[in-house]
Parts: sequence; structure tokens; C-alpha cells
Amino acid sequence: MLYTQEHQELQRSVKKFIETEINPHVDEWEDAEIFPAHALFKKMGDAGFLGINKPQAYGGMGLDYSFQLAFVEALGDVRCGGVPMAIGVQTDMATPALARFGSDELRREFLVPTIAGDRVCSIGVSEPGAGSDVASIKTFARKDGDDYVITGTKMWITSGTQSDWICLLANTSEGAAHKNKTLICVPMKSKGVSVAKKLKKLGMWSSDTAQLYFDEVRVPQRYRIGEEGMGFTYQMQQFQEERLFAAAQWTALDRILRETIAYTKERQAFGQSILDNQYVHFRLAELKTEIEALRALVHDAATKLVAGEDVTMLASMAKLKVGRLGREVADGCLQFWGGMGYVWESNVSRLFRDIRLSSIGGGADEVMLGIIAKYMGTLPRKA
Amino acid sequence: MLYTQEHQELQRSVKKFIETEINPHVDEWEDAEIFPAHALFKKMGDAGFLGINKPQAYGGMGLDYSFQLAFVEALGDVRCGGVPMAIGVQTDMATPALARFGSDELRREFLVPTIAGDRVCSIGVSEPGAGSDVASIKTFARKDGDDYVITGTKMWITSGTQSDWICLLANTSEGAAHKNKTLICVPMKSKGVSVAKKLKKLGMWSSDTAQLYFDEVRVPQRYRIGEEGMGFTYQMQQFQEERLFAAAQWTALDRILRETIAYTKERQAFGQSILDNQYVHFRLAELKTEIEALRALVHDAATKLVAGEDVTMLASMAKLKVGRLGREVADGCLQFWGGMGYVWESNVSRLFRDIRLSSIGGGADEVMLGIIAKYMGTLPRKA
Amino acid sequence: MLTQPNPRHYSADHTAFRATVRRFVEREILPHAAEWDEAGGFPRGLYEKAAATGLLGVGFPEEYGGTPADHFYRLILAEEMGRSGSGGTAASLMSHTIGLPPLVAGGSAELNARVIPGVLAGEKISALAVTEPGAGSDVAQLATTAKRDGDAYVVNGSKMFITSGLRADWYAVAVRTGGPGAAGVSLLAIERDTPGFTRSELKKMGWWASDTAELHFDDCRVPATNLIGAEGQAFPLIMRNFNGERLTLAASACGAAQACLEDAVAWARERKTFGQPLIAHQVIRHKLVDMVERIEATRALIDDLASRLDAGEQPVAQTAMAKNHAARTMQFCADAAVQILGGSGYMRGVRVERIYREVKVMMIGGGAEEILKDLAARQLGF
Amino acid sequence: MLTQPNPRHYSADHTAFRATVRRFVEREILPHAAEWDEAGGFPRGLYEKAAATGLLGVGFPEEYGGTPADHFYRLILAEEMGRSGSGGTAASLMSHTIGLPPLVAGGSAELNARVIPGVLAGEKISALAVTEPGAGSDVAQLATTAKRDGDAYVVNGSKMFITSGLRADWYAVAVRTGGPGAAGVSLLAIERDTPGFTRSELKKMGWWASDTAELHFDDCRVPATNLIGAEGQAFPLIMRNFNGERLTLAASACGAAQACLEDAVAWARERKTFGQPLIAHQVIRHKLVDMVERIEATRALIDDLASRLDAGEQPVAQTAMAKNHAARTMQFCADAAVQILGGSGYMRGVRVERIYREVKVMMIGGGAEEILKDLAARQLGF
Repeated sequence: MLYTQEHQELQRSVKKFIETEINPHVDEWEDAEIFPAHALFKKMGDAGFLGINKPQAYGGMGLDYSFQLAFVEALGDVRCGGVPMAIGVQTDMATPALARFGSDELRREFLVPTIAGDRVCSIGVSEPGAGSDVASIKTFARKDGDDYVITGTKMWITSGTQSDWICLLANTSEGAAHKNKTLICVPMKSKGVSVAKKLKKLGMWSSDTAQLYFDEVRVPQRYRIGEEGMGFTYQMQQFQEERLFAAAQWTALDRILRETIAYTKERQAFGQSILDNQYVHFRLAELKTEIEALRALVHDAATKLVAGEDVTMLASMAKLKVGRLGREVADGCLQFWGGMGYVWESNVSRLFRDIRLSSIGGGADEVMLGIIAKYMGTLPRKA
Repeated sequence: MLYTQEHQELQRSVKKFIETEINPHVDEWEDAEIFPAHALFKKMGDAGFLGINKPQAYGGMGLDYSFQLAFVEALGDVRCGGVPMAIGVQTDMATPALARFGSDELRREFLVPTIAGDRVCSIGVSEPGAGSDVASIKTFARKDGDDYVITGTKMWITSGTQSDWICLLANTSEGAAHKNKTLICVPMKSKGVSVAKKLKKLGMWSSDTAQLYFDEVRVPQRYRIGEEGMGFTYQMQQFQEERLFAAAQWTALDRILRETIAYTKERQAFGQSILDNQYVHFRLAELKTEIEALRALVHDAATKLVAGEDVTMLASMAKLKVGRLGREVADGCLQFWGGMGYVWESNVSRLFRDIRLSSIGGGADEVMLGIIAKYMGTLPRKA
Repeated sequence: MLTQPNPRHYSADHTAFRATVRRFVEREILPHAAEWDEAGGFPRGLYEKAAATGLLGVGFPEEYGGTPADHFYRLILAEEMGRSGSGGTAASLMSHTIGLPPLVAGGSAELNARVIPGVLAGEKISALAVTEPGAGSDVAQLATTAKRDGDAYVVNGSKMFITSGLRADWYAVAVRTGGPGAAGVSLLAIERDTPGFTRSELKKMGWWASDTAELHFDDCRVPATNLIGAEGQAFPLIMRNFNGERLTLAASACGAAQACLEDAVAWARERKTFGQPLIAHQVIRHKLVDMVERIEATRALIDDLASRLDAGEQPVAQTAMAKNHAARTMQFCADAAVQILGGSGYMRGVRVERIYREVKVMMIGGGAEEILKDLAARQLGF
Repeated sequence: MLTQPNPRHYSADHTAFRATVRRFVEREILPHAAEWDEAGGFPRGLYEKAAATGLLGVGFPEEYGGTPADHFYRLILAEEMGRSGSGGTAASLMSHTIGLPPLVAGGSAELNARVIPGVLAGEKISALAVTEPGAGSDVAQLATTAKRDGDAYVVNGSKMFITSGLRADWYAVAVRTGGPGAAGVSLLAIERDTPGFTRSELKKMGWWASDTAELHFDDCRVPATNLIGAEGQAFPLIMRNFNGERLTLAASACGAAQACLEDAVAWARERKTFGQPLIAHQVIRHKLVDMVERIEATRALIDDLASRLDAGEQPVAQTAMAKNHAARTMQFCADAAVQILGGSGYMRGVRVERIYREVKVMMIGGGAEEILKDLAARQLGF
């Protein structure tokens, strides 16, 4: 994938936005363990950043996925992982299915304000008893007249304490686990929705994460996305964007690598710069090599996504690799910062804590391996 | 890089050639520790395979590098590393500089028969005292009238016992190591050229490797490629293709992975197929992920090469990664074959021995790291 | 679950001591570890409790209230403290194990009698202050100066990353009394209430319960009698102290790795996914075995080292390598445990989450991995 | 260069024995190792030389001509043999260390008196034959049958990957005398000249000097008195034998790793690139330290294991993990050494080239890494 001038211009404007509207506040948001999603997203919506590859009819730019990828990659400039993650929920995790399969009415009611930045959304898949095991979720939406009445618990919900609506995966019938699920837009102010607790995490502090409780929550059936029973399929498709979003955070690794080069170049020990140690510049070259391989893999997947191919396997591979490589890069770089890297406020220490989520959230490494094996035709039938 | 139908057709015809003309003889050639380069290359030349991206004026097809890459990737079907390596010398290591900078006369004399498969060539860079350290070679070509008179020793020369000419790097003056070198086409039958010894190697048995001795070898100065003193620069450029050739052997890794899947699917132990063990299909999925990342990196580099960019850094990264990943894939797959993988004739055991060269030949890993660091701007000046 | 301690190294007395330390950790530390971490400190009374249990005096001379002990007692102590998974508490509680040895080795009887007994009784806190903001591991370059002025030294400069730096009563501070290089370095015992001596807190990725500080000396007058050893002779003291610290760090990293293993096994037994407990998944079982294998190898390496130290050898390279090896084992086990616990492993208040944030301090503190490799290479004659 | 053996484990007698083995390796094996490897075998006279030096009888009962010894002698022997970097020679020369123990444990006095003394004297060669073409590590599935017929068993089937398989005089062969599963397995001592018993050579990636074979039994009549232990009782004998083999494999892998280190250091000192010796490059020095660190940890783990075995423990899981650990260390060191030697490391006739081709047999033979992890997981209660 070779970016055009248009891609580069988009990235420039995103980066400028980050420098003025995000990075100056990151330390404060990290300390608060939350960022003001409504205020920030409104500004992003005004700038057009929240609907780059969404249909123009609903306020989007109507560009192809390569532009969305360019946007996501630019988010690597943000000096934390939490804010980009919440942005990703808004653009690539909770809304692709809605944009693709939602009715016109539903898209006007939920997608338009989300793209405009007037509403903050969450994605509700994981549950306390079913983290990576999507098929085994327990939340149930029974039909009552024209409504769904929803009961269940959702876990690890990004922006869960401040979002306006959630794209919720629920069982709408008994029967085969892959055919009994439905995606529903649920307003968070609905009666019966409560935040069971705000979770304290190792990293990703600027992003609020919640456990949500749904107790006989009533929403009209027209809030359903697409067809009933197709929720699992839609969500699997939506996971492609989610995983590519995660993998596109290679740019954050690259940023830390650059910062590490600058620091080790300046810092002196034993009569030379730290960077002049052969093990340092060799190790950084190794890490850069792997980052480039990940970048190439992401771009390859994006190229094929734009060409209309199913990139589930490639996206899962890229997601697996960003989690593992992320830990390696964070660890390797922090090591060269020494004590200065271990202090709380350093960017590299933040990446170290934030990136650990990549191998857990959005489907753990082991889940990715299962998916890849399935696409390779090597997964045993019963497993 | 998305291959077109033309790329795929080329690959099909190459693979068919391999199945009929190469693979049936590989075991025999491996045992003989040499393959009949003249006979095979003549057939390949007839098929047009030796000049895919060489100018049509000299018998090539005049296609862009993406077609050459498609050809090289198809070579992964060959059931050994030695024969593809010798082919690579013929097409991507010894001839790119000649094709690019050689005089019309020189190209008629050396390039045309090489593309036709009438002549077998070698590349002469390494020396006993300067393996990866190209700048410090000692072979000297002094001028005498219209001739060069060459003296020195070249090491690790692929096809060295049967080639007709060698693209030789020699010092042609004293002075700065990067500006005193020249590439010269030297016929191997010239007086004073001798094979000091045929080397016995860990792997790559079907390819003959030699140490060559040049004792006052006289060749006309018109055998010089391009300008005098530009040899180092030409060779560095030529290394791009050499490294991409090495990295494109990811297809051999992929082939072994597929063979391993087939074997472990069939083979039973402890009441189930070996493949059904979770560690087996997970490990194979991890290896496949890295192979795909390498593939994407190679294609990214090739795309940029075709677009006219300097891909030295990307090609060096890909070369580094194929060596390291190659060892990992060969090791991981052989493990799952157990004793059957350890027997001499197995494809996986051959890959295990052959691929070890990738981190040594064509610039060792440590040399690649130095180059990458240099392009990253992190290499200390004096190192 | 793990193999028992090797009887060739561990006596019944060792075993009894291990039980004592483990009980102390389980009663006095573990129940509070998460809370103290979030609070950024632990009650000062813990020092006295540890002293009463006989933990602070291990390996120190009897004349100062200590209990001489072989290296295995020190290993056991560090390992069991490491098992608490509260490296911050352990680091500050045991900071005298790096703060006092230079005094024992080089301090005058008078100075030692003033400093050591109170520390071993848990009434006073001892810290070591060598690292500087600008010098890192490069002791020979340190820039804090101590100029002789009558019967005192006047100290100016800063120290960085000092464990127990906020609360300590006594600081063993490396200072430059002479010219450049290692030969100009001395050690001074400095009291906390010395005028001109201030401290500022450092926030860290982990070890939250530990009070780590930057120290500032601004024309501090320190009595010349507080000099530890002879002037300009501190470099070997500091180096020897590093070796002792590395052994302790290795053992506590090994203990932390065991804590990760225990929590991972317990979780894997309890947690069900895809219809079966996690531990029924082959890759999980193999990962647990990988953890055990690394722990066993590290433990064997440390036991080997301790027995050599008891036999009077000075295996500097092996000590450096053991510390590196143990830190890598801890890293592997912390990463594996967080992965096995999944989302729960990412939540604060969970032991493996805390340990994950404590990995890097083990790979940096007491000599970064690469520095130790350089050291080992020199020692091995490479 | 490496630390000396830990005096807590190694006595002066151990040291003397090590010197004896090392001298034997340096005089009798090393000068010929490359040549024997290319030739695909070593002279049969080497067995007698080894016996005369006292190497074959180590750990065997005196009544059969052996020399009872603690586990450290066996470690020393295996480690020093491993240092030869000729795993093939060592494997065949010492194949009685897996071929004889089942006899010692279960054979009748009469049978043992017929078989063992000649082997320990170096006159006869002993092999173990368990693995089959279709069964691999899965002993309970083995398909070679022995049907009782009068005072003999009639044996039919094949055995695969048998070390000393071509030249051995006595084979301890696992056969099925009963129903399916482990309880139907017995062991028979079979002589080479038994009618119907044929052998075919296997070509391997490494261990060229070792005669590895596939065995074929076609209606072989074997006297019933050649039964080793009771009928159907062989499974535990075979499993115990595996444990012994794994300890030996671990030690020899550790020895091979040391050989790689030695050759890498020597080459790095001598070879110049970019104007300075390789060893002056920091990454090379660090890589050498990485090698030492792994070797030291492996050595400590094996020492720990041997001392536990001497104390009567049966640490099956630890044995499995030690074998895995040592094989990984050998793999790391072989790879690093070939990398440091560069093109020269890729050339046949060079010790590290040979060792590189011998890594995988260490990771597969005696129980593949993954099988051993499964075993360890079960043993540890995971």
C-alpha cells in the first residue's frame, strides 16, 4: 500500500489535532483514570475524523478503508494507549456493523450523532464468564411486544462509565451458538442499565473501563442491527476492523523507538552515548525490522480489505503480532532508558503498561491462534 | 503487491518446470554434492526463466521486478536450497550490475549467453579474510596496457567449480575503500584461475561451492562493468536483489509448513493425530503468522523497488528476517516430524541444513543489522 | 507442586527459618499488599515486627544485634519476601541489606555502634545512595562532592532512585572526596536531619509501596567521623555490596516467579473457557511446565551460587549471570501469568498484575542486564 | 573459563575421573571425529579401549565387571563424551547405558551373566530397541509381537531409530506378549544372529558415526529364558530406563554446549573483521556471556538433579525438564557458535558444524520435548 498525498495530508491534520487537543492533556487524563470523551469527540467529529470510511449519507467522508488506516496509524502520536483505544471503539469496533447493516432509521438515530461526535459509544461483547469465548455469552434479549427486554452482565467495557449507547451482542433465542445472537443498539440511559464497577487497570488509565449490568432493560426491536440471529456473523466481520485497529498501533511502537533513539543518543555512560553500544543499536535495528514486518502485514491486509477480500486471517495474524511485538518493543526500549524509563510519567513506561492489553483485549493471543489455525484448516473439529 | 493473472501464469509454468526438470533429480544431485548447471540452465534459458526482468535487447523478457519476484517465489517448490541458490546467482546476484551498467559490447558477450543459459556464472565478492566485510577485500587488478592483471583469492563461490565466468569485485587502485573497487567479468578459463578447493558444507549440497585462486589472471579492460572505482557502489546496489532473492525463499518455509501439516494430520500418536495436539496447531499458526509477515515485507519492498525507491533497508530487514525465521520454521517443523524428520532424506531435514546458510551467506545477520542501523541513523561513526 | 529444597543444601534449620519467613509474609504482608501499593507505602511499624521475628538481623554480626547466617538464610529470606509479590514493600523493608554492609565492612566501631543496632531493631531505617541523575550505573563518574572542611565534610549533589529514600534515618552515600575516577570515591553515613539534606518522591511504574526518592544535598555538613572506611577506598566496598545485592535480587526474582506460577496454576484450575478448565488446554499446561522449568533452573543456579559463596569463592561473573537469569525467569513467568489470567491479570489488586509492573526494576536495578553482561564478559576474560 | 565444579558435589575422585575421561576423548576420539563422521562409523576397537579405560562399567554392578558409582560419575562421563562434539560416536559407544539397565533391573542371573560381562569388557555391543516405525514415543501402542511357542517366543515386527542397531550383539527389544496397552508389553534379549532378524541402515542428519538402524523380525525364535523380568511387566522398566537416558542426554547436551562455547571463544579471539578481533565486538561478547549463562544454569540444574538421585529421590518431572533445558541450551549454543564462526561454521569437519546437526536428535530422542512437557505436567499435577 503506497499512501497518496491525500493520505498524507489526512495524517498531517490528525497529527496536528493530536498535538494541540490531546497530548497536552494526556498526563492529566491518565491521573484522572478517565478522559472527557464527549468534549474530545465533539472536536474530532467537527474535524471529520470519526467517519472517514463511513457513508457520506450519515455524515461520513465515504472514503475507502485505506484512509481510515491512515487515520488510525496517525493516532500512534498520542502519548498513551487509552485515548486511541476509545477512539477506536467509536470508529472501528462499535460502528462498522451498524454502518454496514443497520436500517436507514437506525443509522440516522445512532450512527449520525456518533460520527458527529455528539454521542459516545461502547461495544458490548465480553462478559465475566466469557472473555474471549464469544459464542458462550449469556446476556439474553427476550422479545416482549415490539421490544427486547435485556438481562445480563458485560465486562471490560471501554468508555463504559460515560458512553451514550452500546452496540450490544445478546442471545435472542436458544439454539446454535452461532445463529442465536443479535446486535442491538442500547442507549445507556435506558432504565435498568447500571455501571456495576469502574475497573482499575495495569495500564490504559486514561480510558475508563466498566463492568455493566443490564436488568430487564427494555428497548424497541427496531434498535436491532440488521437481521435477528446474524449478530455473531456481523460481530466476526466487525472484528476484522477491530483487529486491524489494534495492529495499526505499530505506529506507537515506532514512536517509542524513535524516542528511545533520541534519548540513548543524548545520554552518556562509561564515556560514550548509550546508543553507541553495539548491543543497543543492534537491538533497536532488530526491533525496527519486526515493526516494519508488522507494518507491511497491516498494509497487506488493508490492501486486500479494500479489494474486497476476507482478511480475517491476516487481521488476526497482525493482531497477534502487535501484542507480542508490542511487549518486546516496550520491554526492549524501557531497558535502555534504565531508571528514567521506570518512572511513572515516562512515555515508555506508559507504553509498557498499556500495550500489555493488546495480547488480552479484543481476543487474546490464544483466540487469535485458534482463528488462524481454523483458517489454515488445522484446528481439530471438536476443540 | 497483488499478483495479476500474468504473474500467476508465470508461476504455474515455473512450478511445472520444477516438477519435471528439477525435483525428480534433487536427491541424486544432493548426493553428488553438485548439480549439472549447464544442462539445467540451458533448459531454463530456453524457457525464458533466466532473464525475466532483463532487457529484451539482450534476450530478456523486459518485465518489471514484480515478475522476477514471482519467479523467485516459485522456486520455493524446489526440494532443496542449493539449486535455487545457484539460479539466484545467475539471475539476481551476478548479473544485475552487468545488465544495468555494462557496455553494450560487454552485455552481448556475457549477459546474452547467461540469459540464454549457455553460460553459468558466479559472483566473486567474499574472500578468506573478508567475509561480510566487503570494503576490506584484498584481490587486486592492476592495469597493464589494455588489460587488467588480477591476483587474489575468492571464498564461498557458488557454482565455482563449473561456472564459465565470474562477476569479480577487485581493487583497482589504492585509496578510499569505497571508491577503489571495480566489477570485472572474468572468464573462468582464463590462465591463472584455479579452484583451490571444493568446500564441503553443512547443507546446500546440490550446489558446489569453491575457493578460487587468481594468479596474475589477465583480462582485457573492456571486461570492466561500468566505470572504474564504482564497483563498491554497483555491488551495494546489486545486493538489493541478492537480499530480496534470499528473503523470497519464504516460499520454501511455507512449503515445509504445508508438508508438516499434511504429515502431522496423518500421523497418529497417543490416540489422536499429532496435529490435533494444541501445541502443534498453535505453533504452526505462530510460524505461519511470521511467514506471512515476512511475505508482506518482501512484497512491500518489491513494490517500492518497482516504484524506483531505494529499498536497501527493507531488503536488508527481509534478509535478516528470513535467516532467523527460517531457522525457527525448520526447527519447529522438524520437531513435529520427530525421528522421521531427522532421517537424512527428509525434506525438512534438508531445509534445516540448507536454511542455516541464510543468516551467514550474502552478508551475515550482524552485517544486516549494521546496515539497518546505518539507515536508521543510529550507527556510531567510527564503528 | 515444586520440588522440595535440595537436602544437600538445606538443613532442618533452614526449613524452619523458611516457615517463619513465609508465615510472616502471609500474615503481615500479603493481606495488605494491594492496599499498601495503592496507598504508596506501608506502616513504619512493619520494620519492628520484622525485627521481632528475627528477619532484619539475618547475616549481620551479633555485636550489633544481628544473627550470623550462611548464604542460604539470606536466599530464603529474599525468596520468601519475593513470593509476597509486593516487591515495593520488600525493597523498603529490607533496604538495610544494601545500606548496612558497607558499614559492617568499613565503618568504625563507634559509627557502627551508633547506626546498626537501631536499624536491626527496626527502630531506624537504612538506605544506600549511590546512583545519580546523570551517572546511572557508572559509579566512577559520580558527581556528588564532599569537601573536607575542618572536622566535617561539606556535601553537594543529588542521588537518584534511592530505595527507602523518603523515610530512611541513615544514608550510606557515595561521594567524591578526591579526583576523577573510581579512586576519588568515598562513602559517608548521613543522618536524615542534616541541614541542607532534602528528599523528593519519585513515582514509579511498580514498587508503589516503596518510598523511592531523589536526594538533594545542599552544603550539608557531615562529621568526618561518619566516613565509612578510608577516604578514596569506597569503590571496592560499593562493588562488593553490588554483588550481595545481586544475589538478593536474584532470589527475590525467583520468589516472585514462583508467586506467578502459583497464581497461574490456581486460576487455570478454576477458570473455565470453551467448556473446560483452562488447565485442560495443552498449551496452558505446557506454559506452566515452561514456568516450572525456568524456575527450577534458576533456583538450582542460585543454590549453586550460595554454596560457592559459603565455600569462600567470589564468583562475580556467576552472580551477575544469576541475577540476569532470575530476572528473565521472573519476566517470563509474570508475562505468562498475566496472559493466563487474561483480563483479570490486567486488573490492579491482583498479585500478578503487581509483579508484572515490578519486572523491569529487577532488570534495571542493581546493574542493568547489559551492564552485567559487560561485567561478566570482562570477568570471564572475553 | 567456566567456573570449576562445585566442591559441594564433586570430590577429588570425581575430578580425577573427569580428567581420565577427558584424556580419553582428546586422544581417542577428537582426532578422528570428523573422519569417522564422514566415514559413517568408528572402529569397533574403540569399545575395548573404552572398557580398558574403565568407562564402560561405570554405574554397573561389580559382579558383571562394572564399577558401582554415584550419579555424578555418570554425569561426568556423559558430559565429557558430549564435549567431544561427536554425538554419533558417543551414542553408539555408550549404547549399553540404555541397553543394559533393563537387564540389571529385571534379567535373570543366568541371562545377565551371559550378556553383561562381555558388553562391559567392550567385546560385545548392547542396544535398546523400543521405538517402532508406527508408534514413535507411544510405547503402549507398540505392535511388535512375541507369541509363546513351547520354550521360545516367536517375534514379528519392526523397530526404528535403533542406536548401535547395525553392530550390536545383544538387543533388549520391547515386544507385545499380551493384550493391548502397556500391560501387554515385555522385554526380550535377542542375539544378533537369530534367524529371521535383519537390520537396515538409516541415514541421518547428524550422528553419522553412529550405526542407527531399522530392525526387522520375521518369525524370530527367541528362547523364553531371554525374557527380561516377568511377562507384561516391562513398561515400568522401560519408563525407568527413559529417566536414566534423559539424565545422560541432558549431561551430554550440556557438554556439547560447552564445546560450542570453547570453539566460539577461540574463533572470536583469533578472527578479525572490520579491523578488530570479533571478541572486541560488544554483541559477540554478550552472546558469549549468554552462552555461559545458559550453560551454568543447565549445569546447576543437572547437578541438583544428580544430588537428589543420589539421595534416593525419583524426580521424574525434574528429569524431563532438565533434558528439555539442556537440549535448548545446546541448541542456543550450537546456533550461536555457527553464527560466530560464520562461513567456517557451515563447513564440514568443524566441530560446531557437526554439533549443529546433532541438536535435533537431542530434542527428539529419549522423548521429544513436547512429550516430556506432557509428562512433566502430569507429574506436577497440572
